[in-house]
Amino acid sequence: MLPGPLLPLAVLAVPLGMGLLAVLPRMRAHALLMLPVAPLPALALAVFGARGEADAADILLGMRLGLDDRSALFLAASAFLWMLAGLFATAYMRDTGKREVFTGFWCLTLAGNLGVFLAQDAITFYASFTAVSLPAYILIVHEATRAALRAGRIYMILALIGETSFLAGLILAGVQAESPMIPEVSAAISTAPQGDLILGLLLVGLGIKAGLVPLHVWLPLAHPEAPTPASAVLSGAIVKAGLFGMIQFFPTGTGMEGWSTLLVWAGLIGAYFGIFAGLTQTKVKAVLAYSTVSQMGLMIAAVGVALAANDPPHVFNLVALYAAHHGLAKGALFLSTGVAHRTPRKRLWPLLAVVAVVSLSVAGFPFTGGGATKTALKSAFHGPEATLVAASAAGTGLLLLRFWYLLRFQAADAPGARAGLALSAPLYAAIAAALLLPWVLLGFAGLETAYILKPSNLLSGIWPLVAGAVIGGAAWALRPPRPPVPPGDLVVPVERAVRRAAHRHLRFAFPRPQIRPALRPERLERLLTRWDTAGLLLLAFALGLTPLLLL
Amino acid sequence: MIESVFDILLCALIVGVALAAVLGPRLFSSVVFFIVYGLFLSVAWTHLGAFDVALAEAAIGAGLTGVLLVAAVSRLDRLGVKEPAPAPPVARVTSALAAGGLSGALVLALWSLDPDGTGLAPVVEANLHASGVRNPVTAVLLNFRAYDTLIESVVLLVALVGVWSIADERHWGGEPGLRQHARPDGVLATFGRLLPPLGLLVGVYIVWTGTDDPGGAFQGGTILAAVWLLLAMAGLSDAPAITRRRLRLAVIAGPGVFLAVAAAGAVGGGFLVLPTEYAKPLIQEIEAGLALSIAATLALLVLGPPQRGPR
Amino acid sequence: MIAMAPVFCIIVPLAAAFASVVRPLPRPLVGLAILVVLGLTGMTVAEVWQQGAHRIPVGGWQAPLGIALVVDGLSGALLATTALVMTAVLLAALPEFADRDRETRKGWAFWPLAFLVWAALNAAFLSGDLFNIYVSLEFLTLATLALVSLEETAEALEAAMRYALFALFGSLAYLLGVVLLYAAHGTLDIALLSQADLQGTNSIVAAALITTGLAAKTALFPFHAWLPPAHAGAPAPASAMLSGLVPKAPFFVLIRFWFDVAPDLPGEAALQFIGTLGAAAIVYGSVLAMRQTQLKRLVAYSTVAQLGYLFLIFPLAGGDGLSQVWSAGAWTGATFHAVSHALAKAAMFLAAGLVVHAAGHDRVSAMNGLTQSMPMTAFAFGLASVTIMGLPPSGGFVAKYLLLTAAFSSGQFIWAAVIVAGGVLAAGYVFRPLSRTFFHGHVQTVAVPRRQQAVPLTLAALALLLGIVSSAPYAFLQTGRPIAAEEGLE
Amino acid sequence: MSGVDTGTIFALTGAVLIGIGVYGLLVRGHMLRRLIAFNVMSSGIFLMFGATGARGPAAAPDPVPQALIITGLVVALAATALVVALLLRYAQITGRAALSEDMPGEDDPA
Amino acid sequence: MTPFLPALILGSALVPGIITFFLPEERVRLRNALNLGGALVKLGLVVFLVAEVNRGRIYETSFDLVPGLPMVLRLDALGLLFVTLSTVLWLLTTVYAIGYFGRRRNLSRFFGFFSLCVFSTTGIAFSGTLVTLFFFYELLTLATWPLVVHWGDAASIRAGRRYLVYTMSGSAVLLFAIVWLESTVGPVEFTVPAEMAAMQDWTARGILVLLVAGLGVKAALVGLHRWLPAAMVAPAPVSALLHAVAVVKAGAFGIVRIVYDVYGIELVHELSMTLPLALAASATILFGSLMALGQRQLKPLLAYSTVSQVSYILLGAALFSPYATIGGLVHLVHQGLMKITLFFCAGVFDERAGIHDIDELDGIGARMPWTSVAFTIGALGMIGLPPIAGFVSKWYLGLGGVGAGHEWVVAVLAASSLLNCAYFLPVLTRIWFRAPGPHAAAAKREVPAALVVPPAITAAAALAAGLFAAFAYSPLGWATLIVGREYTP
Repeated sequence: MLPGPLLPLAVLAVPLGMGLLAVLPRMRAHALLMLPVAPLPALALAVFGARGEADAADILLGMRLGLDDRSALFLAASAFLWMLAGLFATAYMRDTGKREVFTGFWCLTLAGNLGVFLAQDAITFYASFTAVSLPAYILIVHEATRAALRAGRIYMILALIGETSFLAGLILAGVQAESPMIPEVSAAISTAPQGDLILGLLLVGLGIKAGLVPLHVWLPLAHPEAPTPASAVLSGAIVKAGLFGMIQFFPTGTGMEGWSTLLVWAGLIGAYFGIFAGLTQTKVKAVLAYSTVSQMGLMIAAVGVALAANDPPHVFNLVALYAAHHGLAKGALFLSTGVAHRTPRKRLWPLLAVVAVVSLSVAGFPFTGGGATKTALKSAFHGPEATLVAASAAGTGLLLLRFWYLLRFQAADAPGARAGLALSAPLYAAIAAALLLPWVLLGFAGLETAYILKPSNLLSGIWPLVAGAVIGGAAWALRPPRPPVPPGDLVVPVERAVRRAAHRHLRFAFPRPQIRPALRPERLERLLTRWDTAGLLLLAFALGLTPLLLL
Repeated sequence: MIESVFDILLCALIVGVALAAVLGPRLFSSVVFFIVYGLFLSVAWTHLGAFDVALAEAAIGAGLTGVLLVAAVSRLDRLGVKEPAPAPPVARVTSALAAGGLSGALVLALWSLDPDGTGLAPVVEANLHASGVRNPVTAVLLNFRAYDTLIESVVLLVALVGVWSIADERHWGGEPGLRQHARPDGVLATFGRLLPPLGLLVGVYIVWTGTDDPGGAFQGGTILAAVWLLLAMAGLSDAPAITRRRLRLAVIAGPGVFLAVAAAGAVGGGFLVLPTEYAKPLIQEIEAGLALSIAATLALLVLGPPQRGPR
Repeated sequence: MIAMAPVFCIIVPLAAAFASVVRPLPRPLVGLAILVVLGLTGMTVAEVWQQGAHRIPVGGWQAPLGIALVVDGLSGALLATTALVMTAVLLAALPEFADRDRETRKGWAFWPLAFLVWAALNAAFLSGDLFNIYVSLEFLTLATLALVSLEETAEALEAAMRYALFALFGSLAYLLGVVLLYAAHGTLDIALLSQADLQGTNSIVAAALITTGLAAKTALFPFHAWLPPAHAGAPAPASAMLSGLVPKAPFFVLIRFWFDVAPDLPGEAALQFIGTLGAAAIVYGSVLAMRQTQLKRLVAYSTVAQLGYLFLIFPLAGGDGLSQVWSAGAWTGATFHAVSHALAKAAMFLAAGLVVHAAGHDRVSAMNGLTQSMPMTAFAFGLASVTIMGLPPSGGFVAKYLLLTAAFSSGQFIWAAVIVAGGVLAAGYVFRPLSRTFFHGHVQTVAVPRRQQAVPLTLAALALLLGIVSSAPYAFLQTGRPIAAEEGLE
Repeated sequence: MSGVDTGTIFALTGAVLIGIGVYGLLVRGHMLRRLIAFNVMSSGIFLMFGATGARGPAAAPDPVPQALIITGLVVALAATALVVALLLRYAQITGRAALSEDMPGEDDPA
Repeated sequence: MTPFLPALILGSALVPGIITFFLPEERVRLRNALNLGGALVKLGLVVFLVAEVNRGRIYETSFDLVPGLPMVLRLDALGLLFVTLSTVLWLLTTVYAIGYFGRRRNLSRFFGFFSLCVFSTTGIAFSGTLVTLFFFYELLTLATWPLVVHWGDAASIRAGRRYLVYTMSGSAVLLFAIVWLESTVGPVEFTVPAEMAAMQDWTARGILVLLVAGLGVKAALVGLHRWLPAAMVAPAPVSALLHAVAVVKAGAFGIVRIVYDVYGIELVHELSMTLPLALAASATILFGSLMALGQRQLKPLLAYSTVSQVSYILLGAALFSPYATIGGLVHLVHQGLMKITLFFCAGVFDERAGIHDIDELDGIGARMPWTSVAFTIGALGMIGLPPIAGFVSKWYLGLGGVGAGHEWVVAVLAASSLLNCAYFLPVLTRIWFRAPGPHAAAAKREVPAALVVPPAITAAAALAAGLFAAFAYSPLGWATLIVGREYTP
C-alpha cells in the first residue's frame, strides 16, 4: 500500500503549486527554474516508492491514486523526460517572453500527465486527461505566430472533441459500473449493452491524444510550432496518456476480438501512413511528428493484440516498455533539433552522429535499447501482422534518415553559436537513458536478454533496416517526385470547407411579428360615451335580462 | 262606467301633454306643456284619492320644477345656445321600439299582479294611533318611515350645496340668482306686493294642517318658497348673500332639528324613536324646521348659484 | 349605546356636514369628526364580530311598516373600508381645501360634500329597505355629482352631466323595479321580500330593472363610459372616494338584492350574461387604460376593469351555484375584491393627485423620475398597483384566488382564464406610469411634504396588509351569510 | 289585474308615461329636454306606484306609496335643480346646451 | 426560538430592506452597514441551520391566509440548499454592489429592492405549499423589476417592459394552473403527498404543462426566454443576482418542487411526462448555446449561456433517475457560483475598462489579471472542465440520463459542452492572447477590493465545489443528502 494519500497527492500538488508560484510577480523572473524540479516527486515515487493505492475521498468525486509496476514505468519515463525537457527549457526559453505563463501551463500539463498515470478512478483520470490536453494548447501557441495559433486552434478543437467523446463514453460506462473506479468501469464496458458505443467514444477520446490515424492531424501541425522542449514532451510523454488510457480502460478477453482486430489494423495503417506522410515533409519537426504517429500506431496495434491475447498484462507490459523507450528517444530527437539550432554547421557532426544512433535505436537496430524493445514488442504479434510490424522498421529507418538529412540544415548560421551544457546535457541524458534503460527493464516485461539476442530476432531487426537503406539509396539516386502532403494532411481540406461554410454567416434570429391593432377601442368608447347608445344598451340589457331570467 | 270614461279621458290627456312636452318643437312650449302635464297629474292624484300627492305634485312637480325650467330656458336663450340636431330616423325608430318594449314589459308586469293588492294600508291604519298624527301619509313620512324623510331633507341640502359649488369663483359670496329688474309698477310688482301675505298664510296653514289632513312640510314649504321667489322676482326682496350665516343656518335648520331628534332617540335607545306621547309635538317641531329649510332651500335652488360678486 | 354605533356612523358625518355648511370646520374639528366616525365604525365592526349580524328597526317600527338597518359582515366591512378611505381622503384634502384665509368656493363646498358622501355611503351600506336604498343612492349620487363638477372646467361639468344621465336613469330603473316589487308583495323590507315568492313575471321584470339600474350606476361595461371622465376630472381626493368607494354602493345593493332578496330567482343564463359583461369590462377597461395618455384617466379606466371582477360573483356564486360549496368562496372573493380595490384605488388616485400637483400637468409623463423626487408617492403607487394587479401579497390576490378557486370548482374555466388574464392586462397599464418613475431626471417641480405623501402610502400598505392578514377579514365578511365558507377552498 | 278599475288605468298610463319619458331621454340631445323627459319618466313611475297602491276594493289608497312618492318628488326636484345649475354653468362656459358627443361636428368640450 | 427560525431568516433580509427604503441617500455608511449586517446575520443563521437540518431536523411555521389556504414556511434540505446559495451570494453581491455603485445615486431604492429580492428568493426556498411559493414568486417579480430598470434610460425601461410581459404572463399561467390543481386535489403541501390520483391523467398532464410553462418563463425555457437577454441592461450586480440566484433559479427551483414534491417524479414518469420535459430542457440547452454563439456583446452572451445552463437543472429534474436529480440540484448551486463570477467580471470589465463588446476584451488579461483569471475559471467551469464545479453537474446529469434510459442526454451534454467551448474560448483567447486593444490600454486598475474580491471568491468557490465535490458539506454532498433523504424511491 501507498503510505497514505499524501505522497501521490504531492506528486500532483507540487507541479500545480509550482505553476501557481511561477505567476507570482516576484517569482516571474525565475519561473523557468521550476520546470526541472516539478516532476521530481513523481520520479521519486515511481522509482523508490511503494506500489499500491491511496484514497483522498474528499477530492473530486472521491479520488483514488495508485501505482503498479506498469504505471510506474510510464510514470517514471514520463517524469524523467519532463525533467530533462524542463532542464532544457530553462536555457532554451530563457530569452522568450511570458515565461511565467509558459511555466504555469507547463506545470499544469505536467500535473495532468502524471495524474493520468496515477489515477485509479475514472474522474481523476478524466480530470488529469483534461489537464494534460487543454493547457498544452498554451504550450503550442507560445510563439503566438499565425501558424502556431492555427495549430493551436486545430489542436484545441480536436482535443475538445476528444474530451467530450471520452467523457460521454465514461458516463455511459459509469452508470453500468455504478462505481467510478477504473477496473470496475473497464469490467462494466464488456457487459454494457452499449459496450461498442462506449468503446468507440473512448477510442475517439484516447485516440486523438495518442495520434491514432485519422485523428492524428494535430500532431504534425503542433509539433513544429511548439517550442522545442514542449514538442519533446508532447511527443514523448503526452501522447502516451492516450495510450495508457487504452490500456487502463479497454477490457480484455472474450468478446473483444473485434475491437482487437480493429485496433491492430488501425494501428498498422497508422504506422505506415505516418511513414509515407512523413517522408514527404520538409519541416524537420513535422517529420518527427509523423514518426511519432507511426510509432504510436505500432503501440496501438500491440494494445489491440493484447485485448484478445491470452495474457493481456504481459502484452501491455511490452507496450509499456516500448513506450518508455520511444518516449525517451523521441524526446531526445526533438531536443536535438533545439541543440542543432544553437550549433554552428561545422560543429554539427558530433550531434549528427549521436542522433544517428538514436534514430537507429528507434528503428529497432539490434543491440540498441530500441532494438530490444522492438524485439520485445514483435513477440506479441503473429502471422502477417508480425511481418508488417517488422517491415515497418524499414519505413521508420527511412523516415529518420530523412530527419537526419533535414537536421543538417537546422544548424545555426552564426559561427559563434553555442549550445550550452543546459541544452546538451538533457539531450545526452535522454539518449543514454533511451539506449540503456530497456535492457534494465527487460525483466519487468518478462523477457530475458537472451531472447532479445537470439540470432533470429537480431536478423529480423536488421533486414528491414537494410531494406530501408536500399530504398533510401535508390530514392536518393532516382529522386522520385515527392507528393505534396501538407502537414496535418487530412485536416487541410476539412478546414477549408469549414471556413467556406462559416462565410455564410449563420444567424439565429426569429422574425419579429408586427402586430397592428385592427380594432381601435377608442372608437367603440366614443360610441359608448353617447348617451343615446348607452341608454339603448341599458334598455336592451333590461329587456334582455327579463327573458334570460326566465330561462 | 262613466268614471272609467273619465279616467281614460284624463289619462289620454296626460299622455298627450306628456308627448307634447317631450316632443315639442320649441323648448319653451315643451316646458309649458310640462307644467300643464304636472297640473293634469295633480288632478289625477286627486282622482285617485291621494290628496297629499296631488298637492305635492302641483307645488313641486308642476310648480317649482316648472319655474326652474322656465328660468333655465330664459337663461339659455340669453346665452344663445345652439340646439343639437334632431336624432336621425333610425335612432328614433330604435328608441321608440326600446321605449315601447319597456312599456310593454311593464304592462305585462302589471298584468301579472295580484288584483287585490297587498299594500300596507291596514298596517298603517293599525298603527296610526301610536304615530301622534292622524294623516296616515304624514304618519308614514314623519314617523314610520321618518328615516327616508330625514335623508330626503338632506338630499335637498346636497342639491343646494351642489348648486352653490358650481358658482363662478369670482362670484363667491355674492347673492344667488340674477338681479331682477321688475318694473315697479308692473304686473309682477303688483302681484309681488299682493300675493305674499296670502301665500304666507296658506303655506303656514298647509304645514300646520299636515299632521291631520293632507299637507305638510314639503307642500307648505314649497308654497313658502314660491312666495319668496315671487318677492325676489318682483325685485322686492334681495336674497341674502350665500355666505350669510343666517341663511345657512336656515338651510340646515330643518335637517338639523330632524337629526337632533334622531340622535336623541338613538342615545335614548332607539334611532328616530318618537315616543307616542311626545310624537305629535316632536313631529310638529320637525315640520316647522323642515318647512323653514325647505322653503329656503327650494327657493335658493331655483335662484341658482350667485351670478354676481359680493357687494 | 354600542348597539347604536352603526346609526351614529350616519348621524355624525351628517352633523359634521351640516356644521360645515354653516362654516368650514377648523382642522382640529375635522380631525375630531374623523376620529369619532372611525371609532364608531370600529365599534360597529366589533359588535358584528361579537354579536353576529343583526337588524336595527328605525323608529322602533318593525318591518314592513318601518325601515330596518341591517348590520352584517358585508356592511360592516364596507363601513370599515369607507371609514379608512374617507379618513385618508379627508387628510389628503386638508392642504388643498382647508384653512384658507378667505372662504373660497371649493374650500367651502368640499367639506360638506365629503361628509355627505361618507354619510350617504354608510346609509346605503346599512340600509335594509329597498326604497330607503333608493333614497340613499340618490343622496350619494347628488353628492358625488357635485364633487365631479367641483373643478368647474367644461370637461368636468360635461362629465358631471353625463354622469347624471346614467346615474339618474339608473336610479329610476331601480325605483321602477322597487315599485313593481312593492306592488306585488306589499313590502320593501329585504328580509321579508326574501321570504316572498319572486317567481312571477312581475318580480322577474322588477329584478331585471333593478339589475339594470344598478349596473348603470356601478359602471358595468358597456355602461361605463361616464366613469373615466367623471372620476378623472374631479379633484384628486374626490376622485379617490369616487373611484374607490362610490361604485361599491350600487354593487353592494346588487349583492343584497341577488343574494339576500332573491337568492332563489331562476336565471342561470342571466347570471352568465352579467358575468360575460363583467369579463368584457375587465378586458376592455384594461385595454383602454393601457391606451390613455393622461394619468388620472388611466387610473379611472382601471376602475372600469376592476369593477368587472365584481360581476363575476354572479356566475360564480349565484343562481344554482348558491347552494354549492364554492359559492361562499366566490361570494367572499368578490366582496374581498371590493374592499381591497377600494383601498388600493383610493391610494392610487391620491398618489396620482400628488404627482399631478407636483408636476403641474396630468399626462402620464408626470410620473417621470418620481422615485427620485417623491419616493414615498412612487412607492405608494407601486404598492397600490400590486393590489390592482392582484399579485401577492395583497388583498387583490386573495380575492382573485378565491374567485379562481370557485371558477375551477364549478368547472367554469373561462372565468378563470379571464381573471388570470385580467391580472396581466392590469400589469400592462400600471407599469406604464410605474416605468416612468424610474426615468433619470424628474419633472416634479413642486415640493410635496412627506406628511402628505404618507397618506396614500398608508392606504396602499393597508391594501397590501389585507393580503397578509386576510383570515380575519375573510371570516368577518361572512358574518351573517346563510352558508359560511368554513372550508372556503375545499 | 282583471277588471279595469281606476287604479289599473292609471298604472297603465304610468307605464306609457315611462315609455314616453325614456323615448325623450334617448332621442333628445338638449339637456333641458332630457330633464323634462326624466321628469316625465319619474312621474310616470310615481303614477304607477300610486295607482297600484290604489287598486283593489279598498277605498282608501295605500298611504305608504303616497309618502314615498312625495319623497321621490322632492328627490327628483333636487336632482333637476342640480342638473339645471350644471347645465347653465356649462352653457355659460361652452355656449352649448348638449354634451359634446351629442353635438356632432364639435368634438372638444372646451 | 426554533419555530421562528424561518421567519427570523426572512426578517434578516426584509427588515434591512424596508429600513433602507426610508434612508436618505446620503446615509451611505448606515446603508452599507445595514445591508452587510443583514447578510451576515442571515449567513450565521443559515450556517446554524445547515448543521441542524443535516441532523435531520425540519423547521416549520404556518398560518392561514384564509381558511384552507395555508401559508407554510418550511425548512427542508432542498430549501436549505437554495437558501445557502442565495445567502452566500447575497453577501458577496452586496459587497460587490457597494464597490460597483460607489457614490452613485438612487442607492437606497436599489438596496431596498435588492433586499426585497433576496427576501423573496429566501421565501421561495422556504415555501412549504404551492401557494406560498407563488406568493413569494410574485413578490420576486415585483422586487426585481425596479432593479432591472434601475438605470432609468430608455433601454432599461424597454427591457423592464419585456421582463414584465414575460414574467407576468408566466405568473398568470402559473396561478391558473395552481388554482386548477388545488381545486381538483385540495391544497398542495410539499410534505404531504396530495391526492393526485383524484385527477384524470390528461388533467394532470395539462396542469403539469401549465405549471412548468408558468415557471418556465423565469427559468427561461426556450421560447419563454426572451426577457433574459433583454434584462442585461441592468446594473452588473443585478444581472449577477438575476442569473445566479434569484429569478432564473426561482423558476428552476419551482419546477423541481413541482416535479418532486407536488407530483412526485414517479407520477410524472407514469404520466410519461419525463421525456417531454427532458426534451424541452435539452432543446433549451442547445438553443441557448447556439444563440450565445452569435452574440457580439459580452453580457448577452452570458445571458444566453444562462438560458442554456439553467436548463441543466430542469434536465436533471426531468430525468427519472437519482443521479440526474443530484446533477440537477447540484447544478443549481454550481451554475450560480460560476455564472455570478462571470457577471461580476463582466461588471468589472465594464466599470473599469468600459468594455461591452467581446472584441473590446483584446488583451485585457494582462491589464486585469485577477478579473480575467476569475472569468476564465467561470468560463471553463461552464464548459464543464474538471475539476471546476460544472463538470460534476455534467457527470451526474450524464449518469442520470443513461440511468433513465435516455442515452441521447449524453449527446446533448456533449454537444452543449462543445458549443460552450465555441463561444467561450474565443472570448478567453481575446482576453489572454490578443495584443492589448484600446480598451485594455485605457483600463483602470483593479480597485476597489469590494469590486474584485467577490469574483475572486466565487471563482475559488466554483473551483473548490468541483475539486472537493466529495466533501460532505459540498454542494454535491448536500444534493446527495437531499436525494437520499427525500427522493429515493
